[in-house]
Amino acid sequence: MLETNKHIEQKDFVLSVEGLTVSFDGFKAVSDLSLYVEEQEIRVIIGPNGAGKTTVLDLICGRTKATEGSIKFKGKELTRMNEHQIVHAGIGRKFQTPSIYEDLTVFENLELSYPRGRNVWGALTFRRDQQVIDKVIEIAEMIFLADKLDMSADLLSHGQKQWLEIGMLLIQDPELLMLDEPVAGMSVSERQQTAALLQKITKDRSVLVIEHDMQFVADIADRVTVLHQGKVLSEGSMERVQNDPKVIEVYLGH
Amino acid sequence: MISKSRNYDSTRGTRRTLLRRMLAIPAALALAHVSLPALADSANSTGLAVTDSTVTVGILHSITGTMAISETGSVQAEKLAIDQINAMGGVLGRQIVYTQEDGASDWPTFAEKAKKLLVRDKVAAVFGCWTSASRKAVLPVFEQYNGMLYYPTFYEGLEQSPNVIYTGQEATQQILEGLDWADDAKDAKKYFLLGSDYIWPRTSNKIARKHIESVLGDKVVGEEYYPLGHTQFNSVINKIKLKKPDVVFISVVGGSNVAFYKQLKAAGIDMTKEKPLFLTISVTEDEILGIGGENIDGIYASMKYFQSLPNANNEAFVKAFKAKYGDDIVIGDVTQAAYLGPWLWKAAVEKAGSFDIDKVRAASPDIELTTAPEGYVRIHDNHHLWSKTRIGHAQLDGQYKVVYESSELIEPNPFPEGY
Amino acid sequence: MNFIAHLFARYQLSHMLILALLLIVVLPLSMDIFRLNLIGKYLTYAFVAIGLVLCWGYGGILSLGQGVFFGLGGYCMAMFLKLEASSPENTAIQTTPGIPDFMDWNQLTELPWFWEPFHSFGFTLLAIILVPAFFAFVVTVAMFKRRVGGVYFAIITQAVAAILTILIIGQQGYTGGVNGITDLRTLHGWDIRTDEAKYILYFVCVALLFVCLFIGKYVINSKLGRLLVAMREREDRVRFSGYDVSAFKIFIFCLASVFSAIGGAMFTLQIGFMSPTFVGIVPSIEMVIFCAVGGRLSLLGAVYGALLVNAAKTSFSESFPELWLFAMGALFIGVVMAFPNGLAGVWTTYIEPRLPARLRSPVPPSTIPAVAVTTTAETSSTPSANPTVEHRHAGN
Amino acid sequence: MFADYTMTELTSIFAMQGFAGLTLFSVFVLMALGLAIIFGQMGVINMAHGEFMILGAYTTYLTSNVFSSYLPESLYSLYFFVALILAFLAAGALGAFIEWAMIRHLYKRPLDTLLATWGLSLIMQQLYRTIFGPREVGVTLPDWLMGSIALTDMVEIPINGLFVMAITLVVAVGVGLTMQKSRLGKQTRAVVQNRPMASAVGINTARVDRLTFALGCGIAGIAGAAFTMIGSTGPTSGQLYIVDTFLVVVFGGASSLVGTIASAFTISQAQSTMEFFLSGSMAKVLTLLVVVGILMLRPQGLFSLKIRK
Repeated sequence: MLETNKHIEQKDFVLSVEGLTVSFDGFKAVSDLSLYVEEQEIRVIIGPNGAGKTTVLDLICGRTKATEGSIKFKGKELTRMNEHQIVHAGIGRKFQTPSIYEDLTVFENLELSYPRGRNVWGALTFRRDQQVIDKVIEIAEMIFLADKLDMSADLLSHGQKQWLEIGMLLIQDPELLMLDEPVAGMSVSERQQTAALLQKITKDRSVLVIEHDMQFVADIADRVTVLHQGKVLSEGSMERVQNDPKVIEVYLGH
Repeated sequence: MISKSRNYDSTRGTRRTLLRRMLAIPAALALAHVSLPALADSANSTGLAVTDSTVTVGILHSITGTMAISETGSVQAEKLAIDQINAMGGVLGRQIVYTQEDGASDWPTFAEKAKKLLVRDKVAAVFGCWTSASRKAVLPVFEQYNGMLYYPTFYEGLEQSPNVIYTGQEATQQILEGLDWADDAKDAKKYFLLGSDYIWPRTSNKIARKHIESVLGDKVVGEEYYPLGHTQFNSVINKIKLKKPDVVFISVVGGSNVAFYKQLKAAGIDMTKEKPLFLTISVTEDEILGIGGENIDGIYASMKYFQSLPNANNEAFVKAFKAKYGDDIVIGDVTQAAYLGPWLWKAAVEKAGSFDIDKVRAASPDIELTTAPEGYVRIHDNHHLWSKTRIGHAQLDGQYKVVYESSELIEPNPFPEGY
Repeated sequence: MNFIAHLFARYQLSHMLILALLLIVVLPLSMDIFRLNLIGKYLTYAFVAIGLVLCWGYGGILSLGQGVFFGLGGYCMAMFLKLEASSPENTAIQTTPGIPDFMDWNQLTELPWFWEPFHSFGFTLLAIILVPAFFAFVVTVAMFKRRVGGVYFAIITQAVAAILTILIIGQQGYTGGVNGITDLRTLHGWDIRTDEAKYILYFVCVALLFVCLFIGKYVINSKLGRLLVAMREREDRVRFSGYDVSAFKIFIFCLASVFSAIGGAMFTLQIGFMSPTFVGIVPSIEMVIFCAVGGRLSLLGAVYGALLVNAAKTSFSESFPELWLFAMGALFIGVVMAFPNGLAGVWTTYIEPRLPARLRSPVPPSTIPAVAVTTTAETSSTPSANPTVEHRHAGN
Repeated sequence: MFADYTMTELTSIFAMQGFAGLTLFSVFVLMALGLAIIFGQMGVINMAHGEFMILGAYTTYLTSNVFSSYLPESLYSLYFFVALILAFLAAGALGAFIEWAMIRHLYKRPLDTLLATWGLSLIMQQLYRTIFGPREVGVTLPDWLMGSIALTDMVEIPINGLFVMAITLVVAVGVGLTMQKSRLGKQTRAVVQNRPMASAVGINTARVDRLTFALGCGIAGIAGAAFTMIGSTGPTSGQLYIVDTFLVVVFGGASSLVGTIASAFTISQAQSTMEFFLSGSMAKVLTLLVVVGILMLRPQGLFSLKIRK
């Protein structure tokens, strides 16, 4: 099935990863991996610990440099770009543990992520005008933090910090959103709210999610990719993947 | 000996400072200048820190920081001289009181403290500085506020200020005699020049090279400089072995000395064999204390003073110094020169009959000191001292034995023609 | 009125006014020119300390080589003044009249090419800004692009300081060597050694200091300031918000080095010489301590820090020179361990909350921007006015 | 520059120069090992490292005085070995105390340890000055350390150089074994890699920190004792070493002891070769420039594993 996909016009894919390999002192964390994400698709990557899931995200967003292979985003080669250039191209990345600015307020966190004045001169002359304020409030409402705008970010609960980070990505309006375990450490109600949030925000963008929570995966995924030892083990709908004997072997075999 | 232009320079300096004083001091004081100098109230009305019973002077050396190693001896000598003068009844009937400031081995601090001594404490004279850099830093201060500095260190010359009396030797006095001696007595033909990397060694070696090549007709086979504080000299020792000079002429200073001589000895060079002969212009008895007599035994030094100088003045001086600071203390060239400072000042003040800076300056040339530990010195018109140069031979006990002494007093020549 | 209130809050104008009152009125009236000149000298270090607040306190970039930039600025100014002092008439006695005396001693017979442009005062002023900025750029661009930071950066700046010191001392024919460039006299014929000149230079120094303070405040208040705070704790996040982190670091470091250079140039003017002792490691680290004592997050604190430490140094070393190093060492250790935010931290956490309300700074420390969103969209606070922010940083 | 010399002379000079490079190498290794442990393993920057070295040097000086004043002359030739051990103990003990009083409060703020230890170095310098006086002290060496072994007419190998090398070898092997095999070494590495986990499996991390710091300082003490053979001993002598030492450690790739040794070898050979062909000052500048340049391009140093971040 992968083979046939490859010959379909590549323009349909927002992201196409081909032959991606990275090795750390001989250990291949990701090996000859290929992955294609369509527009407005929610793709979930699952796999046992050490399968290379986070490394794949790191490679796409430029945090780790690939040893071999190519990553094309809307036809642009990402492997030679810096992190901020990749962000400018339209990719947003959320980390596994909430990565927010704890010394700043929720408002400032969102404001800093607002995609304007991103070079030195722009940052010096940036003004907090009505447009910025409106956008911040809009996003804050979306991530359930409208009443906490003036709170220092380190006072938020763990789940709220996860939301804030998602909000910081949303305000950039990326075409591809990459989320690393967005519901880890959340309560049940927070988890449901997050699922609803994800459904809402994926209307006009593609999303790449790493997640362990199978219920959550089933709730949101269009398609699922299973990684094992740096390689794609299986790919397809949740149902198909769940019934793949290779997957069962890996997850339950030992 | 001094060329016309130098004379012009020194008078111009005096006129400039005089002019400044005229502006700065009320006319009443100018009148006081003509009254009888020995009168107490005239001495007290110079605007300096002089009372009926005391006169205040400044001592300005580093007692902290890297230079404290070198400057401690000078401070001790100056205090000893002041004590002795006070015991003899002081200067113009006044006891000398000193204000001591720490230059902290930092040139801007020297400038700041010099200014403080002159402007706020209004001291009648300052005994101080050690490195050329600190002297250069304070020089504009002394010229601007018309103070008098007695500077003890042997130095590179190229300077002559109306506000400084240089009690150490300038480069030509120290160097030329030593090289002549090496050429004459030791029949040296090939020289290797080695120094720390700053102005004094570079200027000294410049003069030395000129003298070796043009006057003696000998050859310089190498010239090397290492950063101040450098501690690894094996490479240069190898170069010396390769070039086989007859004389290694050394102006390495500070902690580097210790490393250099220890490594020299360890490299199997026996300095007592004089192949090559080591001639230093920077290692006094003070430095040997840190190097260790056994590591430097056999080298020669060209200076004006050694602790072992056999004369009555010096024996009394060494005795007094040890009585004050303990039997283990050693006295080097600069320490002795620092000791001369207060005495030369006292003589000038008494000749002028006033503490007034301009009068002291005017009285300074031709002041002579027959009681100097080094024998006899006289102040030249150019504010440097006429002095003899001696060659000392380092002994195991850390003392130098004087093996040669220039027959005449050597005229100071801070701006040597042709060098 | 609102606008003025806004300015007051945004630039902590009341605190600035107190400092201005102190520097422009109180000190000149209460001190003679000797002491005031000393204060002027301390203030030149304050320029460096302000720069360090920006790049170390806010940017998290600790430089142990700020003396390099202080020296570069100072040397640029000194070269101009030295050339003026070395006119052919003044140096007629030299072998080659018209070149600085130390060049003549080192047998140079013509002015080196890089000295030539320093005949022009305009060029000199430009050089004071551009030379350090360019040098800072060259030093940092490779390192920040490769994400060298923290300790490594500190050690490398230290090595740079060592290299430059050895070079200046070694190339004495071109630089004046260990003595530095001394005996500077006039600026365009105006004698800088007179008391009147010292007064004027002092006020110029104070004025420039306030210019730098306002620039610093502006930067901190701008989004760039918040980005620096953000970078200090979550560099990756900033990068993944689409910012080129290295560009910001390079900018703030260059700005800090330019401030240092201005300080250096003012030092040369007020003290009358420049020497390699400022370029070395020891003074560079001392300047860090001025900043740390004042408070690494407070621009004004840095000024007070530089003033207080140096005043203490001067008075201590006049009475107990031996004790001074003990006191200085204890100060380092004490400030770092007990008061990581220095005097400014002590002020905002202990003193200010106990003051009557009207004496406090116009923006209460607890005010944070969202108030601005809901009430007047104009007001804002600075990170340094927020004690919780500072306090937390102390634990990081 | 070689035209005037015979082959024999040149060969012997190159042999000697090689030996000079090796001596410098030993000196660098001795300076850097203690720092590499403290900085590489603990992330603490000890700016007072030079002062700990000088403590070792002063300990040697005192030991030499005690031996010459109170003990029979026959024992004097052995004093240096006693001094080495005492220097290690003195510097190590002070190090343990400093860790307890100061460093342990600052583990989370590496840049602040730098400032605090700088303050410490000022205090130690002034203490030395108050106790031993501002002048350098001369440390008398036993006679057997002073001479040289003449291999040929020209080639003479300094005994103290050999002795420094021997000490370096012993210390380096000792440190290597300690870090690889001993309980402390294993615990240290465990703590470096994962502090909470190490603590969870029952390692007393506070004790490990203290011992590691003390070990680093103790090695500095040995280095200081060894340097009395080739350098000066004064209150400010320690400062001379600090920049070189840090560069050696950083150039080697801070966390690797092998890297430190390799980097000491590279820098010392480069410097000693350049010293022979250029003037001393320029050789120093060039060496530093090259090291800084390489560090700018390869910030992780010579030896470091490429790891997942």
